[in-house]
Amino acid sequence: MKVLYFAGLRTRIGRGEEDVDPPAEVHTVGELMQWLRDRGPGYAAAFAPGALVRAAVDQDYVGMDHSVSGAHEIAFFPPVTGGNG
Amino acid sequence: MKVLYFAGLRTRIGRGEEDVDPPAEVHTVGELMQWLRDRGPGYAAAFAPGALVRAAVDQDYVGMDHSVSGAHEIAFFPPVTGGNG
Amino acid sequence: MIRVQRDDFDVGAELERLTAGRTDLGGLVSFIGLVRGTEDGVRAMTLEHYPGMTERALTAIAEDARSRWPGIELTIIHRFGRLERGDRIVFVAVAAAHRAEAFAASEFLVDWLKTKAPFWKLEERPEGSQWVEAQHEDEERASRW
Amino acid sequence: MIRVQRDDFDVGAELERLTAGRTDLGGLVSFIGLVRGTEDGVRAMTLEHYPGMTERALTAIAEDARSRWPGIELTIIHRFGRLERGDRIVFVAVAAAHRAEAFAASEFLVDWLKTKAPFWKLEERPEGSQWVEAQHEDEERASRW
Repeated sequence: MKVLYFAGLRTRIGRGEEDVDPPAEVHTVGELMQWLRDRGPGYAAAFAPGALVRAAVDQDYVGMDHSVSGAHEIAFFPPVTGGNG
Repeated sequence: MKVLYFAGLRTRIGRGEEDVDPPAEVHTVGELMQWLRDRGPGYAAAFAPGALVRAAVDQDYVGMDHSVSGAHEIAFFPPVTGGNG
Repeated sequence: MIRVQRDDFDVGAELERLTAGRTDLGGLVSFIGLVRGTEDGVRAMTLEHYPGMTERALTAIAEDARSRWPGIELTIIHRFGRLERGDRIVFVAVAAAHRAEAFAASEFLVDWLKTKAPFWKLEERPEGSQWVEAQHEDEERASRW
Repeated sequence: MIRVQRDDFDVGAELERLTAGRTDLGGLVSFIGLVRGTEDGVRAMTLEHYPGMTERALTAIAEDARSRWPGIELTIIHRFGRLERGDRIVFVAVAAAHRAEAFAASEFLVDWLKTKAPFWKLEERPEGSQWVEAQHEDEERASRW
């Protein structure tokens, strides 16, 4: 399962992309996030309780209860700050 | 007193500008318009009752009860249709 | 900047000019009005205006916009004379610190131009030239402000 | 047309392209977002994005706009990479038969870009680089639609 990190999450975790193999009880995006949180201090900071984290599964925005089953890529990032003005 | 006509009013009256010398009882823009109406068929058509006529005194929009006393130029024209889209 | 002119204008250059020397502007909104071809065969028109009053009226509305949205930069260019289908008629651009002001001020100016700038359109139709009548809808949009 | 690119763009040429071949368009509204200099010394920023998802998301919102305002033409260009104060970041242009649609559709797209396009700003500040946090106000503006 490919996981991508952007912006502040990428900075904290120290990488933009990795392949992970979560256990079978990880069914949702929220459960994946909780499981990732235990991989190290950078992850713990990126996914700290209260951190504003958004997710996309296969390049579509999803909620935390969305399934990760069969997903090609799952991305985590802060609320977007594009555009301008 | 200089009077200007624009757009459809100019077309109907057949001129864009003229000097007129209305009698002393013409005090307002509306009275001037009524007086002009009798100058010929083109004027009568331009200032027909119910025609949408707007006016400006010395290049400021005014209502029909505005005074013409001391005015340098008085303009009559239809509602504007500038801009686009 | 206010201009009333017969000639066309360079939109890119006008937009560059609008923000030149300012670094506090984050949003730039522009409106271009074009001669629209209609189903009943209008291919060109002539825009008549009231020289002198036009510049005076445009300057007044620019000042009104600057007092409603302080700190904005704005440009209004309105053409007159004969224009063909697809030609630019009018250009309104507003630069502001934030986009909401830039959108609001440019809509305000465009609505105002439609109802208050002393211009009149004479359309060239297959059956002859015809003066365009004002749209009630435009008065309604302008009365929002 | 949707483009996500590192390079700057030619606003005049993009606007010409938008209306080329159409004679039924009367109003053309464009928005340009610029890197705004702030009082606390930001002189440059780097825009990160999510390649692939960005194009996908922009294409989806363009289709949404076309279904809400049928017949419009639109262009969205969003830059990424390092940008300095005064540089163009984003360009949105909508051409429509009437100005009200062009204004509404362009505001819709700009509001949407601020809250949904997967871009993130890293500002260069005197004390070091810092990720910009999202503004609650932008979410509110986008929820209008």
